[in-house]
Amino acid sequence: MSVTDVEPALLEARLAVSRAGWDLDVDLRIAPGGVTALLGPNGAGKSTTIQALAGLLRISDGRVVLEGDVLDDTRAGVHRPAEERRVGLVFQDYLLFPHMSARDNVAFGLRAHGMPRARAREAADRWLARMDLAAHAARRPKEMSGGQAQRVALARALATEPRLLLLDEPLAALDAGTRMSVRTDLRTHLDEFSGATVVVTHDPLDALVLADHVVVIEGGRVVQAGTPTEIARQPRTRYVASLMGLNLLRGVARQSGVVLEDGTTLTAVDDYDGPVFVVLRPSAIGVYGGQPHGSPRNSWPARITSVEQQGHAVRLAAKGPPDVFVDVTPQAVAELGLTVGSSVWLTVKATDLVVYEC
Amino acid sequence: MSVTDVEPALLEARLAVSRAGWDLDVDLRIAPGGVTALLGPNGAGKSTTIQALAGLLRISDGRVVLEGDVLDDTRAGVHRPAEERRVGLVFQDYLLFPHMSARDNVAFGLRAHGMPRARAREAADRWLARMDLAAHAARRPKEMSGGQAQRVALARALATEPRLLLLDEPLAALDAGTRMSVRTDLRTHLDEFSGATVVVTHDPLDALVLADHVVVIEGGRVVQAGTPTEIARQPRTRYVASLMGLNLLRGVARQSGVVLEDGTTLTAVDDYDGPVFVVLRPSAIGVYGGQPHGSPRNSWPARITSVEQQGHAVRLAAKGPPDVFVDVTPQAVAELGLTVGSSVWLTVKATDLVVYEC
Amino acid sequence: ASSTSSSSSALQPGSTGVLTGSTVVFAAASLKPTFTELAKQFEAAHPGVKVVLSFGGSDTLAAQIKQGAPVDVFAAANNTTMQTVVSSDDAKSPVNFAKNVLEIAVAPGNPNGIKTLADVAKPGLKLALCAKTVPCGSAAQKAFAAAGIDAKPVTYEQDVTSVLTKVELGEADAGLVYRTDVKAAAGKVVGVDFAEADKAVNTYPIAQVGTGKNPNAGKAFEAFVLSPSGQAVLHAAGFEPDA
Amino acid sequence: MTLLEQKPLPAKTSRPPYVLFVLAALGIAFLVLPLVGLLARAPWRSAPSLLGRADVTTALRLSLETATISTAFALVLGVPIAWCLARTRLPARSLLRALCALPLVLPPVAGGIALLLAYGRRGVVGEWLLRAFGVSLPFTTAGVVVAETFVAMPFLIVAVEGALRALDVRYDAAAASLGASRWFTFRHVTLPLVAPGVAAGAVLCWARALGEFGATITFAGSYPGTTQTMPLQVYLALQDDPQAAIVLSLLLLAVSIAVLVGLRDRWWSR
Amino acid sequence: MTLLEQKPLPAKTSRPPYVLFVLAALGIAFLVLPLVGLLARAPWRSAPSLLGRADVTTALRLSLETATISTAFALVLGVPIAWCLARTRLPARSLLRALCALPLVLPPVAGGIALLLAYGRRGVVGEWLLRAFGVSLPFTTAGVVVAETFVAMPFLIVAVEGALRALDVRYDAAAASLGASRWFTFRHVTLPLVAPGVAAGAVLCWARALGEFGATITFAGSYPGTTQTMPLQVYLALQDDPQAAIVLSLLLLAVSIAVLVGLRDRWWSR
Ligand SMILES: Nc1ncnc2c1ncn2[C@@H]1O[C@H](COP(=O)(O)OP(=O)(O)OP(=O)(O)O)[C@@H](O)[C@H]1O
Ligand SMILES: Nc1ncnc2c1ncn2[C@@H]1O[C@H](COP(=O)(O)OP(=O)(O)OP(=O)(O)O)[C@@H](O)[C@H]1O
Ligand SMILES: [Mg+2]
Ligand SMILES: [Mg+2]
Repeated sequence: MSVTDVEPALLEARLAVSRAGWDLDVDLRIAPGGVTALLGPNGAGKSTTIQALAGLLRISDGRVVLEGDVLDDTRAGVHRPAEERRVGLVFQDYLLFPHMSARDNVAFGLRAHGMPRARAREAADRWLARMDLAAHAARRPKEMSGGQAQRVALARALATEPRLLLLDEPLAALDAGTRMSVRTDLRTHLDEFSGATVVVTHDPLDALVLADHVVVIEGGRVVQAGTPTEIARQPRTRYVASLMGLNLLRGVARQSGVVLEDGTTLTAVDDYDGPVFVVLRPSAIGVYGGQPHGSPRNSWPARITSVEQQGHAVRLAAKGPPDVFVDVTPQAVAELGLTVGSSVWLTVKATDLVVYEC
Repeated sequence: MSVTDVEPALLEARLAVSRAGWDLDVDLRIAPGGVTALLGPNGAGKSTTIQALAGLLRISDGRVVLEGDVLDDTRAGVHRPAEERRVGLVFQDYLLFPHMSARDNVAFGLRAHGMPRARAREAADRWLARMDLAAHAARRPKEMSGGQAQRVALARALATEPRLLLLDEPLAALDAGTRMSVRTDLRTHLDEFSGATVVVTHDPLDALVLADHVVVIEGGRVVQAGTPTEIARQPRTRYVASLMGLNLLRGVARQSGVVLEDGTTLTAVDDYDGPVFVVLRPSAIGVYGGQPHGSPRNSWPARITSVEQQGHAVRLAAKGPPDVFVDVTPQAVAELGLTVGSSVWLTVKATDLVVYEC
Repeated sequence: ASSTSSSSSALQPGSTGVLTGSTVVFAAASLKPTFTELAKQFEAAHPGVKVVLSFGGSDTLAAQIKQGAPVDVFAAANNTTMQTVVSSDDAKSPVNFAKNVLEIAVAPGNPNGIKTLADVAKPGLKLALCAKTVPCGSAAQKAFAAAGIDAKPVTYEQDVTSVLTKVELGEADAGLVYRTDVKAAAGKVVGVDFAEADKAVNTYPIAQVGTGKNPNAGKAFEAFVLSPSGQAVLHAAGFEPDA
Repeated sequence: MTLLEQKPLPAKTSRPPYVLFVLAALGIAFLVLPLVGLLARAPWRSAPSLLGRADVTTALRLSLETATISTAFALVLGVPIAWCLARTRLPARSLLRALCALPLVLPPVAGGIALLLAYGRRGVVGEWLLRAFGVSLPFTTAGVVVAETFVAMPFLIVAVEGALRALDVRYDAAAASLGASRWFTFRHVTLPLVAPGVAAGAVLCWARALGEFGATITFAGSYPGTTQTMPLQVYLALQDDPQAAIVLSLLLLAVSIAVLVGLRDRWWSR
Repeated sequence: MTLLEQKPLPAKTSRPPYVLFVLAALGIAFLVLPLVGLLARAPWRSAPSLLGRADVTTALRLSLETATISTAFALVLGVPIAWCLARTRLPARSLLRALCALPLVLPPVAGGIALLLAYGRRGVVGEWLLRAFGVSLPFTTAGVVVAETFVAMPFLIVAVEGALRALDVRYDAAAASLGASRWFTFRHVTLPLVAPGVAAGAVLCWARALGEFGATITFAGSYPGTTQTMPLQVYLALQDDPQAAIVLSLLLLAVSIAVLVGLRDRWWSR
């Protein structure tokens, strides 16, 4: 865990939830004012984690402590209801109250805390203005577009000044322009009130930009946690690697090189012994029509299984072993006549392999 | 429009919808087998367009012709109901039938067309398997994660073999891995049945990768349409430019250079006369602590208004005039001590300006 | 009383010989105990016949007859109702077969010491009466008029059973009901006779109805009601013969 | 490829769901014909004089007042019951639910007797009411309200519970995450969202209370001005003047049509 | 910054909504006490012999059968009516809706008379039925079903319309985009989604039909075995043996509790 122990944690949680054929068991530690991104494939348990933290789902085992308050402790039988937690939540499907205008949706939390209607509405209007929604304050959720609804949901959660703010894919429906300003606003706001935020996102860019701590969940377990840079540089699962656009291979480092799980051997410059991860940048892999005779120490035959245009590059999926993604220029595709089914040779320089311990 | 007139259009539509304080008026022309991306800021009218095409919203004026069938024609009083159009739709919030399992959701359309239950279920199971959801076939929507639900919605729409498939942000809730495979599947599938797809997406990458034609809508109007490359190279609105990560400025080309709307002048190498757009890549802009004396022909003082880490680069927002975004390395930030409020000089080479007619 | 002779030909039991099938008898709800017994005896005497009894408010039954309900015999709780059926040509020549006399029903032990009709008009006493539009109500009005008493009831009930229920459950301290009702209540209320009761006698007419499918059996049943054994059953329940 | 294995799906030509329209038309005819029958047979000549009679207007006013007050009581007590049944894990919940529906099944006269046993002078609660406050419900207008509430409240409970069950509970979760107490959430989220269901229940309840006869006459008796509501007057009129009864019924119907048409479109349309 | 202008919001300490619990408890007590009263007064000694009587079991069977058949009819006719009221733009919709609710308001005896005027031997439809098919409804078991359906169907209609209005219409849109006709959508999407509302309506309807008295006795008469349902028997028992009437009422209640508890948890829990 990257949050050092000297820093007092705002939130310390161990959550276990069990469901038919599936269970969740995660540890989280979040520093005050920090933004933690929760990354993971669909069905990994991100929304479940967030709902358990908000108190909307009773954990079957574990303990949640926020700012010293024990919110959940299954041993001691403690379960503080959601409304006492001051934990804000933006739902994946917004859940705006359909019978209220945008303004009243945002004012709801303030009024629930006893603020008079007029003042709550004024505050709501300010929030809506910040979200660029001043013109839509009187609209019902049904009369708003998806992105507008999501911004209202965000404003609604922020308005109550939660100690911990949980956002389930808050930026998914926002357009590029709004996304950036909402994101910046979010940071500004969080910096101010010293709370903390947990953001579920599928966009690795969002995670890297927004978060100062990333927790990766797969199959209900934390598989990796650390700063964005750590995660980006040294992914520990295939999912994380693919998220970062990298190839991740696993093997055992020997003197001769790294013996991969599929039996092939790659030569690397790093000096390790024992189980390791090997990361290959797709753009560092060369493609040749026949067996190459150049400097790269590693080369192997492969078959192209998919060709996809990505921005200005073309991404190939190649079946080895080892199987890798390769980024090439459109010119290379044209010159080599690459299509699905083409047989090629792949090469990579030993210096381009990143190797680190499992 | 980039769809040439020799190619017969699958869909030709002019749609007008008017609402209190807002109206939509767009022309669309979609080639068979093509994928059109509908891009636009929140509230631009993308969902409205798509719903009108699906027949779920009655247009107030216009005409929709699909494969020669007149689906809507307000002059002639024609309005074919949604169920007769064979136009598939994936809703922004999925709208899975909550009382049915994933399998029955997918089988629904087939059964509605008269396929016997058992065969429809088998077909549904194949679709779910392709979406990597075989294990969730018996689950109710409530018991699925957001991403799983979205994939079921996608399978449900695809299963009915629509002539035209409309997808409202179909990839937003999908994780990176699934996204790629669903995207590839989608293309494969569409290539097969010669239908066409309209995808609403906020992710410019999705649009560039998936689509062979992009239509940009702002404020209920088509502001630009063309191939992804055209859109990426020559954005015609600030929104499109920011989507592509570019700076877009507007001005009038004179002999002396381009006189921008804010009054400043930039020197360019292209020879134009009259109103033009100027595109500046954020990474092509240099940042200096004081007034520079080098080769770049254009330089101006500016103040930094935001600093944001983006992957391995840092994006600065700079207030000029002209106002631009600048990408620099973290080293540069450290060396120049760049923070919000810093005064700097910006430079750009005349050869790095892309100028084209308005 | 004057027209009993018209049906005297059917009076001899057994003379009709081959009575079969079922016959439908509509009777006022207050006749339920007696007519159930009468039907049992009649069926015993005529093994081939089944008497189908349908009880209800006299007016409800009359409305049904006017709508063509298949009925052989109608026994009503008052002449007015019977008259509506006769005037619509659904029934012929009604005969009075019994009369009923009002009593004051009070709780067992008569806690309020009610002796005369005047006692029920005492202030503070909760008196329940039938509504003026139903027979027991109009009878009560006649009795009060005869006694020159201005009664102040707390309620005008829709039928005599409701009055009885109120007294039984102690909601009302007294109520004007028929002697037969007091008898049927079997000790849960007691009856107090009063002098003016003679002025408010209610007669029960019976008649053949044209809509029925078994007029012969119907005729025989009517005759049985009017026969001495029939009258004995009625008398045992508290009815008096319509002399 | 999955799709190549199957024949292309046929294009649908959809028609409006005639079955539904036909059945609905049949149903409406079934309900409306008897009312037409009443209208056809009504003695229109004598109607005006009848409607001007003081006892008729008194009974009508009494009916409207008691039905409205009963509906108010039923709302205050019944909506919380429905909420508890739909949203809490009470023990023996389904038994409780069935108990609440029982007044529906009880023949109204039996219901009146049951009320007397509980709230009459000698009833468990009634005796205590009398001793403690000198209040006796039978033969009073309050008694009419009690009888009508007893008979009509279950309609409200069942309708509101149905509406609550159809509502997404996650709205409650959203409100809780914003710090709203359950009571605040109930007032500001749950109740407004089930408003159509509550309105439906209130209409049912009001209508049932307005037509209530058996329990009212048994529990509260029938005295002009205090407890004699329209249905009692209709019943009594049937005894001696069936034509008048028809007119009175039609009057009751006309008034309630006016109220229902007036209220419901305002309440229901959102 | 917006937030610095306002004091930090106070932390909430939320309690369960006692108001709701207290009101619900009061309401349940109000409804249940009369039943307790009935139970306390019932002559338990004589009950077994009464319940074994052939006429009692016959009446009970008849009641259950007719109530169930009536509910089935009400479902077949009433659900389409509710759908039309909630989902189409019929002209004069709110008038139609009020008309459908009228049998609720009509005092049951007046309802019976209205039924006679329409479906009786001399009624508009009844005369035609008789001439064309030789069918006469009054005084038959079919007549009981007609009377019960007439009185009880409005409950179903109102409950189902409420449920339909609370349902997101966009599910219909989703079904249409998948090529489903409105009829297919109705059967496979709309109906299952409003199932709780339909169940609530059916329960109300069944219970109301089971307790129906006034319209039945007026329209169908009271013949043992054919038209004498339990409520009629309770009414008649009141004439000579009030204790028996209480036992019969309780029997009716017990049977319906059994049915409601048995059915509803299966229907409702999803
Ligand atoms: N039912 C409605 N009534 C009134 N206005 C509406 C309604 N639905 C949408 N609008 C408005 O119409 C405009 C277009 O909405 P639409 O949903 O088409 O936007 P969109 O392009 O899909 O946006 P997003 O990307 O946020 O989903 C918006 O300004 C929205 O507020
Ligand atoms: N109510 C439920 N009952 C049973 N299983 C459920 C329920 N809700 C979710 N699940 C399952 O639990 C797992 C975790 O779901 P969760 O919603 O936490 O995933 P997620 O990480 O948020 O995914 P996504 O990115 O797709 O939203 C999934 O496999 C899902 O199918
Ligand atoms: Mg999720
Ligand atoms: Mg949209």
